[in-house]
Amino acid sequence: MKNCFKNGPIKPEFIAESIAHHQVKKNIGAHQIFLGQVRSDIINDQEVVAIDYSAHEEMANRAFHEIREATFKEFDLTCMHVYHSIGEVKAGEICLFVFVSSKHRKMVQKAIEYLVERIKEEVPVFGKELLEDNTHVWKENK
Amino acid sequence: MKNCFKNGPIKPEFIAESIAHHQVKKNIGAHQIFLGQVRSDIINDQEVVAIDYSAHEEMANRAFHEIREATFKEFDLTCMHVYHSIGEVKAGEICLFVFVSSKHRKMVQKAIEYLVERIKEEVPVFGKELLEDNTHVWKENK
Amino acid sequence: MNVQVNYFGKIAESLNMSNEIIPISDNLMPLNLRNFFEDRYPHLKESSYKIAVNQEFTEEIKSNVQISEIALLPPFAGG
Amino acid sequence: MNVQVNYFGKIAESLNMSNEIIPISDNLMPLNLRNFFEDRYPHLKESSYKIAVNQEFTEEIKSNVQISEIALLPPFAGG
Repeated sequence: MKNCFKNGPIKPEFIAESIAHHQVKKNIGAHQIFLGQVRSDIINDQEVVAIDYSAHEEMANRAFHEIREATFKEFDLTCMHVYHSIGEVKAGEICLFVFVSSKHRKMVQKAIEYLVERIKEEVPVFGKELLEDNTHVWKENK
Repeated sequence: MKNCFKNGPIKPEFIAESIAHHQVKKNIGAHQIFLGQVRSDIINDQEVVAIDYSAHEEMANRAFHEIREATFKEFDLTCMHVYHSIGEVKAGEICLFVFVSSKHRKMVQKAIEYLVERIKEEVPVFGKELLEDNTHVWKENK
Repeated sequence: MNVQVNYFGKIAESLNMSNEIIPISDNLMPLNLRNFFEDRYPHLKESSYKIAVNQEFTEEIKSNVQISEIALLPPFAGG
Repeated sequence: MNVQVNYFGKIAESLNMSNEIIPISDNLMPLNLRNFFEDRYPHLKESSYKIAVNQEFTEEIKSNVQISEIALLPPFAGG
């Protein structure tokens, strides 16, 4: 099973490398990338300074795998990559990187919506929002 | 009027810098990026090796500007960036970079579809597909 | 049998542990797991969580099942 | 008046030039531009293109309009 977790934030340079790797695939016409970034929401009058991510990593990687397989079946894609942070990610940093490629644009747009929706719903990742006064709250996807 | 054209291909490093610039904007929760990549289609039994882009640049920049304004009005976005190549872009290289950011993911997904659709339809950019036998054909968006 | 139970996120925090071994006797089967854990830790009644046995979501275990792990998973927050 | 006309892409290629100055006399107004260009260059009848006057799409010019540019734009291929 592929490990979709990266320790800490996902760096812009890593995203650039991922894009560059696809320039040899000359049947690709369209890429779509979704990035989740940690927001400094105000909770109980305190600013979120970071999210500390944890996960049932084995189950999460299985879920990522199943979602990827289902997406490949549903949409005509050339490539698909998913990375999620584990550990601390500061406000403004990137915690989710979803990347799909296809011959045509319509495919990638539908695929990324489907993928991101299922990731948020089905992957056992937990987020502890660290506040500026050193308290915390647990994040919940709606 | 902002100039949305870049000479030659759009480099992955440029995309990374663009992403990095948004890490100070801590009210952003979601980015969506669309990349158009030159495909080596087979035309008249010949492979496309590059597209040579030209444009009515002033009209095109005006169109980009109008599309950007309309998108900001329609969707609740924090940031929006559009870059298109002018000149030669080889198969596998990137010719269009569309980048939108918002608090929440639903907004960026709808916005990018709207933006890319309008760009393909309304911006006077012309593409000469250069074939491996040194002939060419003119590309047309459908 | 002795079962490895793993707790995550807010649930682990509220229990002040991330895992434990719980003996579950065969004559309890079929066992409603939510009732079982909420009897053991009544404050879990106030919590929202999913239960997975051997990495599959379920609320119940039947007899004669080999259990390598039970996991209590609070609401997901990925992305 | 003398009008700057710009040709692009496939249209420029077929005409073998990317621009020219065309005198358009006032007594032609209102002028259907598509007919005007296809009379001048009959092979344009086979081509698909849009016409822009002063960067606005139109098929016609009326009298008393100051024209800084007419552009013939073949099908778009952006992205």
